Parts: sequence; structure tokens; C-alpha cells
Amino acid sequence: MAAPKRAQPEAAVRANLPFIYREYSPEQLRQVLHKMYLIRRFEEGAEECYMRGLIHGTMHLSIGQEASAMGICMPLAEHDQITSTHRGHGHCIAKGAEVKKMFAEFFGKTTGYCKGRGGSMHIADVAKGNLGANGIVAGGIPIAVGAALSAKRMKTGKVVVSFFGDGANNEGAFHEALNMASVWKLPVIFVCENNGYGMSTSTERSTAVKNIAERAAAYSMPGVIVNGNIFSEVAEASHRAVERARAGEGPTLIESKTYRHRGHSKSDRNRYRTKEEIEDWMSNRDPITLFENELQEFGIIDREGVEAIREAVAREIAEGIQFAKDSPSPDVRDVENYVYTEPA
Amino acid sequence: MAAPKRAQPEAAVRANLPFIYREYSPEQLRQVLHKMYLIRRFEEGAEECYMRGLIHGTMHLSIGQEASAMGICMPLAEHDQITSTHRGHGHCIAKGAEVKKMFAEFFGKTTGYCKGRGGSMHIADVAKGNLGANGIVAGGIPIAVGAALSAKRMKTGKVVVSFFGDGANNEGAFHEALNMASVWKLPVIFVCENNGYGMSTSTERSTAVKNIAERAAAYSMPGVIVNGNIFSEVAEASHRAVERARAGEGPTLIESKTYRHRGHSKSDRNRYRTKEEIEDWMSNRDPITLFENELQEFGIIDREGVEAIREAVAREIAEGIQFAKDSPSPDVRDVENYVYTEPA
Amino acid sequence: MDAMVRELSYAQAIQEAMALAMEADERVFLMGEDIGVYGGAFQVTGDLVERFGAERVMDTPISELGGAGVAVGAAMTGMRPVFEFQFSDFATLAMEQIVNQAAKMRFMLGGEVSVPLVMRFPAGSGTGAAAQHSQSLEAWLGHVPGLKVIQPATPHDAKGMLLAAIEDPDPVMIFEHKLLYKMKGPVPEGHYTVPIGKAEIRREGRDLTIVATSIMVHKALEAAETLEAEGIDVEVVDLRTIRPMDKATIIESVKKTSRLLCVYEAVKTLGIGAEVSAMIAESEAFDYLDAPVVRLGGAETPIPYNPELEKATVPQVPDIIAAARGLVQGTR
Amino acid sequence: MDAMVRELSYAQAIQEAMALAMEADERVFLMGEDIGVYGGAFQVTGDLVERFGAERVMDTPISELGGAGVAVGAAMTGMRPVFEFQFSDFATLAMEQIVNQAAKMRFMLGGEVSVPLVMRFPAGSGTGAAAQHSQSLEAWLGHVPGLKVIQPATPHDAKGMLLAAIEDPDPVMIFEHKLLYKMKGPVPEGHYTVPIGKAEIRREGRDLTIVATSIMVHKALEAAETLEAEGIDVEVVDLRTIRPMDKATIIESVKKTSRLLCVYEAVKTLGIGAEVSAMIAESEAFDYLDAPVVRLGGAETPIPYNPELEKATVPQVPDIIAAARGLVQGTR
Ligand SMILES: Cc1ncc(C[n+]2csc(CCOP(=O)(O)OP(=O)(O)O)c2C)c(N)n1
Ligand SMILES: Cc1ncc(C[n+]2csc(CCOP(=O)(O)OP(=O)(O)O)c2C)c(N)n1
Ligand SMILES: [Mg+2]
Ligand SMILES: [Mg+2]
Repeated sequence: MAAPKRAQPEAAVRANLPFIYREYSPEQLRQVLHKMYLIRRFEEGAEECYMRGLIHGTMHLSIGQEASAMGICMPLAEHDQITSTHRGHGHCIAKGAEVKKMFAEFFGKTTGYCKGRGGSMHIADVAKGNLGANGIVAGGIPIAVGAALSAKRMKTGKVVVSFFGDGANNEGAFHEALNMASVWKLPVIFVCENNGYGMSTSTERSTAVKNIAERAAAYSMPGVIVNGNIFSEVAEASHRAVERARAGEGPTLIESKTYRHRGHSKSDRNRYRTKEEIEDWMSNRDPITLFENELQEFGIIDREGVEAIREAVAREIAEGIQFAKDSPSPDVRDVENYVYTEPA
Repeated sequence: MAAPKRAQPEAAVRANLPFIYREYSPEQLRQVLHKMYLIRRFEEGAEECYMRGLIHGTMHLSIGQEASAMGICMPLAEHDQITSTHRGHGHCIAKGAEVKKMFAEFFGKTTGYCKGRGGSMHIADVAKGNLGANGIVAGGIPIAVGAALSAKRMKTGKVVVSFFGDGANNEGAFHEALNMASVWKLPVIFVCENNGYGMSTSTERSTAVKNIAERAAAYSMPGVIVNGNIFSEVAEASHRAVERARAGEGPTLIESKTYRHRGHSKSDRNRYRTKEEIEDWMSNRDPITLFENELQEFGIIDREGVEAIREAVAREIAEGIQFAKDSPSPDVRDVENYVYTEPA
Repeated sequence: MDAMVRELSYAQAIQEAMALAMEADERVFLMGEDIGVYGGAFQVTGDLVERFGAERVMDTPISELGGAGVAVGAAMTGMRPVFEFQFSDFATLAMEQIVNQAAKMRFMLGGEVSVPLVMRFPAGSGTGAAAQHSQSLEAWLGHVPGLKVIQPATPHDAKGMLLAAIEDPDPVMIFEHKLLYKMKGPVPEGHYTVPIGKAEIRREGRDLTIVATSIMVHKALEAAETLEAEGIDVEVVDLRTIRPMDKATIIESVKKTSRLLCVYEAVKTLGIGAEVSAMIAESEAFDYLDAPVVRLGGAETPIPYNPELEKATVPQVPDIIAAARGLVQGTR
Repeated sequence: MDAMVRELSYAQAIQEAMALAMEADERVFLMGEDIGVYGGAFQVTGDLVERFGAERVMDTPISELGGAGVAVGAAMTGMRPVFEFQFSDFATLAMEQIVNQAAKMRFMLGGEVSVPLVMRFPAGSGTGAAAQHSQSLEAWLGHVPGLKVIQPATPHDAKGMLLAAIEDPDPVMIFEHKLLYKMKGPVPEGHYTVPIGKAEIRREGRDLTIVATSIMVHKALEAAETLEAEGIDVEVVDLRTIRPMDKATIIESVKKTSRLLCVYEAVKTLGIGAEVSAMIAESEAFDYLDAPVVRLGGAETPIPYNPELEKATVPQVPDIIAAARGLVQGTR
């Protein structure tokens, strides 16, 4: 996202407004809503294509987590970088990816971000700073620390965000990476999207601490808990962490509490959570509904504006899927391409 | 060590005495001093044998850390178990090993604890509950958790202690193991012997938290800091942790602050710490001197008693070395023995 | 084949073995990620948690290294853990405990302990899960003394070899091809074991021996049908155990057929075929060879996501047919 | 050999390569445990920290997995890390980052990134450090597409191949035998590279080819001297690169000598000798063989502590002589 331009209401009123209304223009906020819809519809589109047998493999949908992806990425500049997870479509879009190249990837086409080699679990957009989703839980965390080391050594001013889930916080890689980032005061932000479960295993059954943010103390870095379904809260925490990182003060751990509406992946019998729990999150805490209502309350958008966004998004998705369908498949003779760097 | 028998001074006086004088008999305490000397002299003896080319490989001496090993093991019953580290001679002796079989192992003899296959870095004494030193930093921590799982499932009442160093606390295995032990409330005690350095790297340069015990909070377990050079402090902390573990309340992390007098191993140029620092620990905080003086102050031992211990220990060491020298070497035709369990 | 024998899927056969072992021996328990109420990523544990409870069908946090270490520690102290990696690729996180601890503990301690540990590794490509979820790494563990490494190819063997593994005093690593989980086959009721270290001749033939592993056994059998029509009589040996390898069965077969093709899914270079070929060269069977040993293994690439590319990276039936034909007709 | 060329130890040669690379390219930096003021467990980095500072000769915490991941991330984003494992055995903790990330990243991302990462693995037995500090695991990484894997045997090659590795756009893994560190040999001053993927004929001969790796090259040369006295003329090929293997050089040599012995320290089963043997069987050289290919590898056991046992687990000069003799005289 571009550097924020400030809205300019009366100073007194402004001070009481939630963070985002002080920090971003109405146009920027409408764009955020647009992108949150884009993520949601992308996931739904991908799901439908999967059901219809157009996409193979498996996928992990981030429906319900859109405010978290958008809130974290909002304060980032284009050259800032992220590492993402198996549940990475939202992060990818939030960091600026084009949905048509994402669909093309899922369809295994040469026009996809990974030329059909990576698929959903490795979706990346290096030009926009997305160093890639990762099929290995917590695999991207030390990689993000390495990218932050590059930023510090090469003085690029870049900040790196590492997204990961609650399940990932019990991996050794989490521990080792956070420790090194803190010792070396690197410009990296650790974002734990706690959706309550690692696959079927609840944080209560897997994690010996109530809030994952409490683990930040073990690495002498700030640990911040936000409601991951409220865009403003997430964006504000991210903003502070980015400032801290850019100022050379080191890393932050943000725990963004959220929920995934869908099953873990396409093979989930959903036996570990109740219908009521899911229903509650969908009806009462949907991040898009919450944000849309708020924008309407603040007079930043009206029903027609929302409708226009929805239509634009629907078009973008339809076009993206068409692009993917129309794109060429890789030639099987190229099966060993990209294993090594081709001589120039 | 056998279950403690209580000394019986006047009740009022007793309440003000340091822990060990309330908990253990004078005879037991004299035995502790004996064992601390035994560890010290064992290390010196091993060092000398190494210098004289009688022992090959490398070794990591625990001189300076004797109170820590003894204090932790004092409240353990014989069937309780430990996992140890590359710096594991002291733990091995404290848990009840015979020095002659240790020397024999270092000499690579069939009479050694590992029949000459393991050497210093794998010294073990399974019969006495020592599941083994480990050449992999932090490698024994999850193994201890597994042993504690066995204890809990098989209801043996055993407690397991995992010794490791400050360097080990930055390994992923530490994190994963402590988390699981806490989630499952296992009877295990994590003992971090913080001697200030992992090889050449000080805790300041490697560890993003001031006291390693603070990391206990990340696993919702008690974190206790003790002066590892004061036997009574260590024994008291261990006693509480053992009680907690036996009561089914789960693990404890004890940070035992101590110092190694010698270099990391036999190839250390000692460039990372000052002569003054080493000198200070040797002269002013030597755990044996501190304990011996204290016992004398409390009238539990006199100079002659100390002298008798020293002589007995010297004899034991000399006999141990002789035993090792006189023992047979393995037959090279047996090189593939013990790889698999031999059919009965 | 006994008509009374039921058909079970490979996954069901494994599940049955685990259930039998847990019933018979209370030291046996299962550990892994999402093996409890979820039933395992491939539904291998299924509903076992309902029968045996969460203490014996233990969900672990996502902590492969620590989890493996816990299993090692439990095995050293009297329990008999059966540890499931959700995908064999994640075992890369636990190689330390598998290779430095489980494999060497008995040796390092001079025989004072045993490590009766079973680890299960769902492996292989074909599910569109791309490079980090599709590897075949059995050759790594086959290179490690102290481990036993098996690759059952049928539901019958999956059950019998798993039961043998659980009863084995040493660490046994089981590579299960994910595409086999749904394959059905006859599985006897009750307890039986299939020995570790014995290959099995799946089809007798005179012209050519194909040594295949895991899913490639089935592809080889399919290829053999076609080849039979062409007059090429193929013997198919299911290797079953990677370590210790059943050299005798392969040698005998090669002495009979004089030709050997080794088919496996893993990357060709330094895969199991290399060992089979080198072993034959060193054996008495060498002098019986009418043609050099040929390997058909995976391409020298990570597994791609695109389904056509994915198929192209591993041997398929037509590849086997072509290689067999080439060998017999002497056109290599 | 040029009389003006200095003699350096293998460790010094590596150090010099790292210094030259750091001088020439500010993106190059070193990471590892105790490589700074301690100078590295084997004194390979020595005093480089004094010349280049702690930012470019970075001590890491004892965190092999995380450290390797940091190196991967840094390599993907413009730096050129040279990562030292203190012992190759500890790489078992980092296989995830090496194999799932470094090796596959370029492929998974469709060529959008490169991972110019060098990792150094002090390997092998002979120091009395027992089972967890003495392994030879190069075959594992040789099985992994996306990696390049080298084993320089001389100070000259250690410097030249390391410089080539640092300049390579892809991840290069260097296995350095610990017993070589103190070995001296001629090393040219200044910058030069020795290409990755090229074997080197260390000694020409007519009767037998010995393909050896790392320290075994020197043992093979020593054996060749003795064999010469017996009238057996040995050609010694230093393999140098495990992946990609220089098949052509081996094939040419075998076509000339008609006999092949492969000597390596790693466990024999599924070690590099298996690949060399299988590769020759598949090559045109097969028809030139007068005897089957023989492997001489490590025993099927973890490395024992006792020094006599330790020696007995890996090939020694007399073993090589005996194997060579057997091959040439046809008594196998
Ligand atoms: C190292 C590793 N272990 C296990 C898995 C299998 N797996 C994929 S996602 C997942 C759950 C991850 O949970 P969490 O980190 O909370 O992310 P979420 O799926 O909830 O977004 C598991 C166990 C994996 N991909 N990598
Ligand atoms: C996984 C692993 N990494 C590195 C080493 C090499 N090494 C052996 S001991 C040691 C330092 C350990 O420090 P600490 O845990 O503080 O124990 P101390 O030596 O101080 O007792 C290192 C780096 C190892 N043995 N294992
Ligand atoms: Mg989650
Ligand atoms: Mg230390």
C-alpha cells in the first residue's frame, strides 16, 4: 500500500476517532474495504473452482481473516516484505498481488505467479514484496528474519512482516527466530494470526500459555494483542510495530485474534469445533461486516458505494478466473526447469 | 541419593537454618561434600589422563559446577531419572555412578558404562537413572519429557530431571519440549546450568532475555533462579520442584547460575572471557570452598574430616584410573555390535 | 487367496494393526499431529481416539522435533510409541532425534537401552500438494545404521509389517505412500506379522526382474501385464524393506532372469535403485546378467504443483514398459 | 607444481577464500556458532572477525534451524551468506530449511528468486568425538535436486571450490573432512575458482580406476603407491562434486582401465559409491568392465568412541590395497 495520506477533520474530533480515521483518507479506507471483499471473493472463487475440479491439490482458505491481512499490510510500503503461510491468499492480495495471476497459479498455468510450479501453498509475488507462502508451518519465520537482516545490512529501510498461525508458535523455528531477531534488533514484525486452532488442535490443547503475545517477554520484545477482526485495531498495532522497526528498535510480536470460517483445508470433517461457535463468528464478528458497518456509520461509504465495490470485485474475480482458464499449461518437457539458476 | 533423613536440632533454631540443615543429616551433608570432591577430582583426573594421551577425543569439564549437579540430584530417589549434557561427568557422579566405570569408558574399555562405544559425551548409567549425556546441545530435553511421559503413563512415581546449558535454551528443542511438558503436566524438571557462555558466546550476545528463568512464563511454569554455586540454594529449589512434579502439578524451570573454571573443551583459546573474571569465580565463589566453609561453620565437619574426605577421594580416583588401565579393549571384530538389539 | 479374507484399505489395515497392538500391549500408544478427533490428515487413525482415549491417541502440538524426542524418551523408558508425521516432509525437522538419538542410542550406550519406536511417514507425490508435501526420503533413513526402514506396498503387508515393527525392539521407520491409503486388498483378521527384511515376489517371470518399492510395485505389476502380451515374462519383486535389504531374494531372482530393472518414485540419484544396482554388481548375480542393471526413478527436480508436470516427475506405467522392453531387447 | 606457490593448510585455504570473497563483495558474510572471537570449532574462520567485524563474521546463538533459515532469507534478498555448521551432524536440525526451503525455493517460485547460499559442513570421523560428531551425510544432500554438493579434498580445491560456491547463484553445500583441516598443500595466491561439477584425475593409471571422495582420495593415492610396487597401475579420480556428478570423467577412466573401485567414508549402504556403481552400469562404460564395480565404504554402524573401533569403521589404506588387489586379480 502507498504511504498513508491523512484525512483532515476538525482536530478535536480527530483525536477521538479510531486510529485509521486519523491516519488514512476516506478513499484509502474505501480501498481497504474493496480489498477485503477481493480477498473474500477470491477465496470463494477458488473454493468453487476447486469443487468443480478445476484446481487440484488442497487449499487453505482465509475467509474470516481478511481484516488481519489488510490491517497488517496497510502501513507497509511496497518495497517492504512479507513471508506468508499455507493460509496465504489474503496476505498475498493485501500485499498487492493481482488475482488473475493467483488464479493462474492455482490452475497450474505458466502465467501464474510461480509458473504453475508452486500452487496455493507457495503463492508468492516477489515484485510486490511477498517472499512466498510456505507449506511448512513456521518455515517462513526464520526466512523473514533473514530478509530483515538483509534490510539492516544493506540499509534499505525495509521492514519485514512474518505471518504465521497459532499452531506455528509451538515450533522450534518460532523460538529460534524470535530470539535472534531480538538479539540483533532487526526490523521484523511477527504476526501470529491466532484463529484458535492449528488444524484440529485448539490453542488450549497445544499451547502452554493463554495468550501467544505473552511469549514476547521471553524475547524482550513488545507483545501486542489485537482483535484481528477489527481492521482499525490491527492497522494501529501494525503501524506502531512498523515505526518501531524502522526506528531500529527491533521486532514486535502481534497476536491477531481471529477465526477461519471454513475448515482447515479441503479434507476437514470439522469435528473439533461446534456449529454454534462457527455460526457466532460468522454472524456476529465477520470482519468485513464490521468494517463495512463502521465505514457507513462514519459516513465514509454508503450502500451504493458498497454495491459498487461488490460489483467491481465480482468482475475482477470473473476476469481472473477466465484469464487462468485461457492461459497455457507448462510443457512437460520443461519439468526440470527452475531447479537451478539458468546460466545467463 | 536415598530419601533424606532429618536432623533434629531445637525446633526454633531449625526454622532459621538454611534449607539443607533442616532437611538432611550431618552425615548426608558430609557425603555431599565427599561427592563434590569426587566430581572435582574426577574432572582433574580425566584432564590429566587426557593431557598424557591416555584419553582421546575431547572433553568438557564441569569444574566449578559441582554444587549445581549435587544440589539438583540430592532430592532425587535412585529410580528417578536424568538426561545430561556434553558437560555431564558431574551429573553422572551426582546421580550415583562409579568413577571407575566412568574412567573405563573414557579409556574406551569394555568395562566402561558404554563398553567403550560412547565416551565422555555419551556417558550414561541407566541402572542409576542416568539416561545419558548427549552430544547434541538440547538433544536430551525432549527425551527427558518422553521419560516423564512414561513415568506418568506407567504411574511409576518417577521424576525426571533434564540438565542443559544456557546455550541450549536458544534451541528449538528447548521450546518445544517445555511447551509439551507444561501442556501435559509431566513430572519433569528443567535445569538450566547457566555458566554465562555457550562455548564462546555469552548469554548477552545469544539470549534475548536477561534471566533464562524468565522464559518459564512462556510455558506457564514456575521459573526459579538460584545461585548455582551454593549447594543449599540449589537443593532447596530442586526439592520444591520435585515435590511439585510428584504431586502431579507439572514441570519447573530452574536456572542455576554458575561458572565453568576450565575452557569450553580441550580446544579453547579462551579469548572470550578475562583472566580477572575467571580468577574471581575461582577464588571467591568456588562451590566446594563455599560449602566446605559453611559445613565447618555449622560444625558439621572439621579440618580433619575434610582431609579424610580428600584422601578417600584421591584413593577412589587413583583406583578408578587403575581399573580403567587394566581393563580390556573391545575386539575390533565386534565393531558392529549394539547397533541393533541382538535376538535373545 | 482365501475367499473369507476381508478387503480393507491400506489405511484401514494400518489402523487395525494399531488397534490390535494397543489392545494387546498397554505400553503401545500413538502420537502425532491431529491424529485424535481429526483422525489424522489421511484418516489413518480415524476414530481410534474414541476407542482408546486421548492418552493413547495423543495429539501433539506442531512440534516435530520435540515430539520425536518425546517418543524417543518414552521408548527408552518402557513405552512403545507409534509416532505419525503428518507428511514425511516434516520429518526434516526431526532428523536430529531420529538419526542422532533414536538410531544411535543403543549403540552409544553400549547396548544398555533399546529404543522400540515406530515412526510412520506418509510419503510421495500425486496429490497436488507440491514440493514441500510430496517427497520420498526413505533413502536418507536407509543410509542410517540403527534404523530399520520399511515400505509396505499392500494392505496385507501394511498391517503385518506394522505389527512386526511395533514388536521390534529397535526403531522402525515406515514409509507409506499416500496414494496407497485408499487402495483395497485382502487383509486377514487378527494378529499376524510380516517379517521386516524379507522381500516378496509378487509375480514370477523368466525374462526380467523388476525390483520395485511401494506404489511402484503396483505400477510394475500393471506394466507386467502389458509386457506379457508382448511375450516378455516379468518377475516383480516387492522390496518391502529398505534397511536391512533382502539381498538374497533379489540375487536369486536375477540369477534366474538375468536382467534387472529397479523402479522407485524417489529422486533417481542416490535413491534405492542405486543401492540395488551396486549390490547386484558386488554379488554372485553379476555374472548372470545379460544386460546392465537399469534404474527408473524420479526426475531430478522437486515435485511440481501442476498435475501434468507432477506425473512427469515420477515413473509411470508406460515408462516402466519402455524401460523393460529396452532391457530385454537390448536397446538401452 | 609451481615452486612459488605457497603451502597452506586446508583450513587456511578456506579462510583465505572467505576473506577474498568478503573483500570483493560486500554482500558476502559469514554466519555460524562461535566463528567470531573463538575462531570456529576448527579454527577455520580464525581471526577473520578482527578484519571484517562482528557484523560480517556473525556468531549465532545455538539455533541451527533458525540460523539456516536466516541464511536462506538473507540469500533470497540480496546477501550472500556463508553458513558454518559447527559439525555436519548438527545439520540434522536444519534439514527442513536446507531441503524444503533453500533447495526448492527457486523452483517453487517458478524461477522468481535465487538462493545464493553456501553452507559448510565439517564432517567425518577420526577425532574420537563419537557417534553424534563424526557422521558423513553428504549422500543425503546429494539426493536433493536444487542443491549442489561438493567435497574438496585438497587445500587448492578447498579455496577454489569455495570461491566458486560463493559466486554460484544456487545453494552449494560443502562437506569438509575434519582430518583434512591441518593438511597442507600448494594454494595459489589471489582469486581463482575450481569448477563445481568437475572431477579431477589425481593419478593416471591403466589397470584400475579408484573413484574416491574427500579424505579417501589421499588414502587411495597412498594405496596406489604400494600397488604400483606390486605392478598394479592405479588411476585415482577425485570425485570432488557429489551433485551434479561428473559422469564423463568417471566413464572415460573406466573405459580405459576396465575396473572400478569406489572408496568413501560414509556408511556403505546408499552412500555415494552406490550411485557411482549404478551410474556406470547405465553408461557405455559398462561394456568395458572386466570385473564388477566394487565399493569400499564405512561399516554399517554409528561411529564408535574407542579409537581402534573408530578406525575399523572406515576404509583404511590396507583395505583399499586389498580391495584393489582383489579386483585386479579377480578374487572377489
Ligand atoms: C512443519 C509442519 N507440520 C505440520 C504441517 C501440517 N499442517 C499444515 S497447516 C497446519 C495447522 C497450522 O495451524 P496454524 O499455524 O494455527 O495455522 P492455521 O491453519 O490455523 O492458519 C498443520 C498441522 C505442516 N504443513 N508443516
Ligand atoms: C546442536 C548442537 N549445536 C552445537 C554444538 C556444539 N557445542 C557443543 S557444547 C556447545 C556450547 C553449549 O553451551 P551451553 O548449553 O551453555 O553448555 P555449556 O558448554 O556451557 O555447559 C556447543 C555450541 C552441539 N554439540 N550441538
Ligand atoms: Mg490457527
Ligand atoms: Mg553454558
